[in-house]
Amino acid sequence: MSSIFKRIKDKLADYRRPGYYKEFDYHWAIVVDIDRCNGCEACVVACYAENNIPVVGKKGCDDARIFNWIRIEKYIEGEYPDVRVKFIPIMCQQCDRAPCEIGCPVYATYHNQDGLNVQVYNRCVGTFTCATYCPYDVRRFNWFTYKPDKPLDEQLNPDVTVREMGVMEKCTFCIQRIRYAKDAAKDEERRVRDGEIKPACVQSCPTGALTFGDLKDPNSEVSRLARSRRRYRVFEELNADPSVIYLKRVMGNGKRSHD
Amino acid sequence: MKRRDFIKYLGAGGIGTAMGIFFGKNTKPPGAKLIPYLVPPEEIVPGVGAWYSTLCAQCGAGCGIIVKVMAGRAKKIEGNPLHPVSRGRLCAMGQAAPQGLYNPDRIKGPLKRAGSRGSESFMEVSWEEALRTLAENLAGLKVKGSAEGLYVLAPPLRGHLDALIRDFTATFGSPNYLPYDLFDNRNLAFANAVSMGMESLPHYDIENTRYLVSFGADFSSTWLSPVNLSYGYGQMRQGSPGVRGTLVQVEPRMSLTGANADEWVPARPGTEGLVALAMAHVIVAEGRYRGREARQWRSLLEAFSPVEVAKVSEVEEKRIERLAHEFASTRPSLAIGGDVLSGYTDGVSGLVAVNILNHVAGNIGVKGGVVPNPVDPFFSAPGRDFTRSISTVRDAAESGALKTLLTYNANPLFTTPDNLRLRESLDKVPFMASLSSFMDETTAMADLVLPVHHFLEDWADDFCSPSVGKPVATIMQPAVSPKYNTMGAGDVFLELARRLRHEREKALSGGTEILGEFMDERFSVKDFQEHLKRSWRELHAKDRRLSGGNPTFEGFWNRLLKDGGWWPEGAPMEKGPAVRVKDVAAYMPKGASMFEGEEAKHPFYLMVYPQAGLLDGRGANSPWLQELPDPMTSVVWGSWVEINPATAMKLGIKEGEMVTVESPYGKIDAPAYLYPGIRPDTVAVPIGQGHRSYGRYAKETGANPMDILPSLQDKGSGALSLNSTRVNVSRSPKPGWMVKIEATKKEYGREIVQTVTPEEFERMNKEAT
Amino acid sequence: MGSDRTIEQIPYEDVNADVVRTMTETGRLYYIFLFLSMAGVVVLWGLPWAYQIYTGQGVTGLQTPAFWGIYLANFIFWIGISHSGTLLSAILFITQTPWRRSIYRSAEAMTFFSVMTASIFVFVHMGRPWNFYWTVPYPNQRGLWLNFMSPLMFDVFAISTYATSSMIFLYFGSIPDLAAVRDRVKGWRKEVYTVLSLGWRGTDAEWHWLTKAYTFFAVFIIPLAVSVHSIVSWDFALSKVPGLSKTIFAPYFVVGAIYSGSAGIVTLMIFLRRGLKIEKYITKTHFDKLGMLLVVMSLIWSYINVVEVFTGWYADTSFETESLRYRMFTPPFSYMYWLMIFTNTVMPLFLIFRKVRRSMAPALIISLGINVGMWIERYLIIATSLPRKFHPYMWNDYIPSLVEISITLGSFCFFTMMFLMFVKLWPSVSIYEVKEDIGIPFRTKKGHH
Amino acid sequence: MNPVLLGLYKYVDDMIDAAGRLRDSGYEVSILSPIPLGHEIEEALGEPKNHIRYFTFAGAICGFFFGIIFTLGTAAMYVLPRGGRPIFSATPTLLISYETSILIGVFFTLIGFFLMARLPYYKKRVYDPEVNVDSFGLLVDGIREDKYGEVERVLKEHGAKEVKRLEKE
Repeated sequence: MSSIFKRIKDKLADYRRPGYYKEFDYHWAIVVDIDRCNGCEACVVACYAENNIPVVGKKGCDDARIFNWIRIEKYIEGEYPDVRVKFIPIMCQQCDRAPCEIGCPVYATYHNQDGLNVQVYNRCVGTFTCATYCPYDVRRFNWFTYKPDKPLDEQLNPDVTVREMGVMEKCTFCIQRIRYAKDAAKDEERRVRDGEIKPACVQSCPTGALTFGDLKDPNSEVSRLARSRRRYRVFEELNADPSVIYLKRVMGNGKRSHD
Repeated sequence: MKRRDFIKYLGAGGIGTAMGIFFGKNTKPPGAKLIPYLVPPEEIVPGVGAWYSTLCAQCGAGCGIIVKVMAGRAKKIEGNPLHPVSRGRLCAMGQAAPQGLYNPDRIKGPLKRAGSRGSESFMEVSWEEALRTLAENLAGLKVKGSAEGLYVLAPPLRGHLDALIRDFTATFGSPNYLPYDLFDNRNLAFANAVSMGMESLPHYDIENTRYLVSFGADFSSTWLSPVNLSYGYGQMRQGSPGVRGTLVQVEPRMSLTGANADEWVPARPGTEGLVALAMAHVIVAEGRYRGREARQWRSLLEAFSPVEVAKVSEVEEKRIERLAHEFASTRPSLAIGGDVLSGYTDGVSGLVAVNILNHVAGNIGVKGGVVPNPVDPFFSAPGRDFTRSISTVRDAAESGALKTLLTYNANPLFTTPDNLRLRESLDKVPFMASLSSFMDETTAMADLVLPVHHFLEDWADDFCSPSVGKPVATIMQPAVSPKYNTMGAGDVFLELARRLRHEREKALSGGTEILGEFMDERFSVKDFQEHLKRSWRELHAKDRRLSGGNPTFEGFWNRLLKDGGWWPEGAPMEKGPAVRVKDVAAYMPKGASMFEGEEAKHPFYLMVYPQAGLLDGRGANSPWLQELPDPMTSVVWGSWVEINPATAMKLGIKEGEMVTVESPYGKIDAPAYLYPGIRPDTVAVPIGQGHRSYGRYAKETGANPMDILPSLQDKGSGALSLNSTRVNVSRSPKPGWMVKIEATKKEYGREIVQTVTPEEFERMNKEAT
Repeated sequence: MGSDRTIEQIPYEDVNADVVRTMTETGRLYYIFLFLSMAGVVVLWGLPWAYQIYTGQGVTGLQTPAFWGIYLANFIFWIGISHSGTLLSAILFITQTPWRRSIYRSAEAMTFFSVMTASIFVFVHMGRPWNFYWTVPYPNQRGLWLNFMSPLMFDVFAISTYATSSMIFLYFGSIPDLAAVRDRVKGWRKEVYTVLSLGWRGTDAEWHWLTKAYTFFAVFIIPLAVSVHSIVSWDFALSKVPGLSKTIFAPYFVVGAIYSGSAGIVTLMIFLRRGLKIEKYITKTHFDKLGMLLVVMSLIWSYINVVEVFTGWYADTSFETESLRYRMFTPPFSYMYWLMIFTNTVMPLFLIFRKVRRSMAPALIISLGINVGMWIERYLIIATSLPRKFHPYMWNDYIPSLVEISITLGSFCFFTMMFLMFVKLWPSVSIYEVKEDIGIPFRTKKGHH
Repeated sequence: MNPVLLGLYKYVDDMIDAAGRLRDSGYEVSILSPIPLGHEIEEALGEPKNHIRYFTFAGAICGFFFGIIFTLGTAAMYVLPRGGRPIFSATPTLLISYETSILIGVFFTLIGFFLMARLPYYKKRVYDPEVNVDSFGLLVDGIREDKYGEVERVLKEHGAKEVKRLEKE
């Protein structure tokens, strides 16, 4: 009898724990060293290729419906000649207290055991709530069914779904690659090694600004970088607990040219 | 090569050939998946990609790549992690290569002109007919004794395909094999040749430098080898803990590299070389130069004191001095020059000036400086022929010396200034054949279109230039079987050779012997793949570095295809050549570069530059690259004119409004983009858009600044001077719209991109250690 | 209590006759309006919506940061309008306010129809409306329940409860009148009203249970209505978006809802009394009282509006400042904003004058103005917040497309159509409560208490 | 069955007086009126019980618990963590049960009304359309054969404008 009570008590404790998971299986994270990023946008094209991202054309871009799951934001400060330009790659931040996840009425987005914010295309009914709640503006909506001109569809990646009209989508940290690596690791009865998985953007980055890995492993490259004193997270004050960690750009205050 | 991350190569042997496949370390054991390369691997396990290593031919950098192939289709391109140039990374353009392969506007079979020339009306013909037509035309030339009337125009190729075409042309009896590419760094090669005697481009060791001054070289987007240099840039910034290299960019228009610089020095257009010399002047005058000829250098640089240079360049004297001090005292330091600088009318002088600066600061031949690439007996790019250029073709066409023009993947009609009048000249050419995958402007003029394989379907190799301080040879092998009725470029030349030989036999039977060539066994192989293998067999036999590790050729060949190429593990640093006063004296600038047009009528300097992703316009038919926001302006699907906001306000131009850019040679219309990173007396237009042909995505998108450029060429190098005219800017009544992705340029204090000052960074490092 | 009486002495007989007349006698003008509104529903709503479903949400003006647009503004607007009837009816019932009696029936109908209109907008707004049933909580083969943490789920529950309750409230209060109609009509109507009136006879027991149950309904409806609009405001307030995430939104929305609802009643009553020729029952005294209500609501609404602006301004963060600047000083939104202030804060002040309250033309202008203003308010909340979210790089201006505007107009046609059908099928003035207002006939002049 | 007598009155106080008198005489009296006369009848005939509140209360309680069980139960059946919040979250649970308690409370109240008022009832009953216009009807049942005259007289005495003898079905 007491065992039943204990079970109920344990279950209740589980269900009352914020975020539910005692700990994540892995805690995937990307560390972006903005001081390395030179804004070349190789990551953007890599993402297009890996994730079957549709092209929306000039009109679509004008309507602000471009599908870049990862974008390089550029901000210019100052006037000529003291111009300072800053770049920052913004992809889904895979927040551990994700505002988008609470918004969805049909569980189309939820948190998985790897600390990833997962989007289930099949469940999505298109209420736009997740995209509205997202402070990072990384969610993209299939306004139409976008089809590439034939035969450009032959390069579509079979590991990734092609989304239909009315569905919300976003960066997945290339979950298909994570999946492959985790399966392989499981076959060999080991954990995924550091550096074994590289999402398309991380893989392509010529300057090595992006690093992907498991934050749970204190010896991983991301954990090492995340301990940097330059560490910060975008809009930390919103308390969304993003998994993308940025390292501050080293930059003069723009007065240097005056001396 | 200790890339133990997640991949390794698996060997695979076939009947007569072999191929590389690229698997995840954790999939099934080696040997389970042998895939003969010619058979589309439709039988292989569905859903599991095979990775083939090959060469990226999107630009001339020569990155080694791996291609993920699933069910016989190329899915994804990544950098080859073993390759010393790409180091496993790849730029936007390289990754967009499958968009060329599967482009809906690819030419699907040989075409013969049906309408008038340039009308783009063609009829489909068989390969047999197409090749016969071309062979007969060539035979006709030969018979008439005007074999030198054959001109072959191709991008600067560097491997055995280059050798084959060169041999073919020479054997045919024509000296006119012209490599042409708009951004082929002719000036840089020439300047290095005259000032340092370098035959090949050196490796600029950004990775190890601690103070980099770039005079206009935009290595982040297009200059030389963007992937390799960007890797170096990343390493320079944060590669080793606590050490962060500084980047100073001297250019009138802030390029992507300039945007990343710690300091942007907006010198007046055409005076960057003077700034470099002024820095050299300071170094020499202060006795920091420890090399030979100190006195001579001092007198040579006498005229370029910071005081004088500050007057023309509008860079403060103190600033030049400070930069010179920092440059000389930070070790190692490096100066590079290119793009804008080499585009001036005296671009060679500017680049020589950069070499002088490197020389006096002692940066040549040191780690973190200019690392010379060894001239390898086997694996070096051929030396450049500076005597002939695109104007040679124009002149030959005008004079009627050009009888038959063969172009291979070259599009001079788009990438030369309209003012060169190439179009009119080519109209006079009796016969034009184009080997190209796309109906570009030049191909549209051709009488015969021979569609060649996309590089993902073809065989070739490449000897990388600039290399990375050691020879790098990369193999291009087919990742997928040809999608359309196309032929490999090498195969076309071999087939032509066979047919010409056949023509000869016919001629022999007729009693006349005029076609005695092409009997060489080089031309008698089955196809280009065989040719390539044969050539490598010869190399393997000659070069002990190759045969050392793999005594049998087959083993070596397999290894070659697996790894995607051959390069030695390491190479000793070449001794740096010295810059001699007598060599450079002739190239000292007389002042700021000249610009066409009068200041009163054309008040603005025009800077043109390759748009990231489109390069010289070749990327314009890729939807991905068209939709890739330009890094600096975020404009997509079109071109734009960069104007300083203050200037725009004076002219009453708002962002997005159409403006007319008028030079003495013509005018174009494009929307204005207000860009604080450009001098108020300068406007800039990117090259790459404004195609008249080239498929649905490229056509009628944007404007081509080539339409308004003068056809000036450097006398020494033969390179086109792109930044050579002044323009006037006015509001245009023409309709047009600009689409940019950014909503605003400002951050509104939201601290999205947070920064630390270098001082804080120093402090952080000290605290950390 | 005679001063409370809003209706002059009318014989009981006439009340029955007048109300049944409004249902049975129909002029040509009515059919013209009915046809126009039906045509409007098909052309302005049905066809564009079909086009939108077939082509995709891309035919709207929605884009990347502005994922919510005019559809949600309409949704909130109609939910707000719905607060007129039921809430007013219930509050005034509990407080025993006599002038409620002749207007509450049509006000409740207005509630029901505007909730209907609003809920259709939920489906119009959806990206995949053919999967709408995925948002309904029932055991299913997809093996999924719903995320009750989502404010949208709160909405589903609140609005369906509200729609159900207000429908029951409306029907329940009409049972005696349906019986009265049953007794006076012939043909198919007889049969329909016989079924609808449930066999009502008006015995003392029936009346007893009716009034008791009615009181409970009224007690339930008041907190329900408050919760409905609070919950709708939480759709916004639970996000983190500057301009949407505001703690004041719940009271602001409730007040705004009552305000717009009351104005809606005024507009509707003006048309109703003219259209059905029932000036005897809906008198100037009604407008007098409603006018006073409007002044009070206007003052409360304006106060909250000022508080909202002030707190944002006081916060002095880039986010709040930009969202206020965009709303108040950037055309075209600034025009709309200041128009809203004019119609909702300045114009209702004229209702302080008794003369204005009691004349129809000014009342109509002011009430329409308030409704326009309230619609603008809802529109501005959405259209000026989302396009100015956190990342300046992603900012974009939202401009509704023709499809969206057409569907918006279509929703008004739909509401009009439903209401026109209602007045012919339902006693739009409560017979028995009007009689109560006229007074119970006593031989000895005891009168009311 | 015996027929019943229906007296139609113009004035409420007349009818109430008659009703009081006949009830005191032991007749079954009920009133048919076009408007609710709760207050007046209470004064004359005493206050009837209010049973509906039990229904309402029961409904609200049921609804509340239904809401809690529904929200928490479905969350426990399909454990999908979201937003760093616990699976059992207090705020939405209370909110949903708030709504369900109102919803089910309303339903129970309606059912209570139907049960108590014995509606709907579609068979024919003693009724006169007049009582839904401007007459107040007094329905007297349980009259012995010989007492009809007396009852009719009493009704008339109190001012009934008309007395009808109606058959019960």
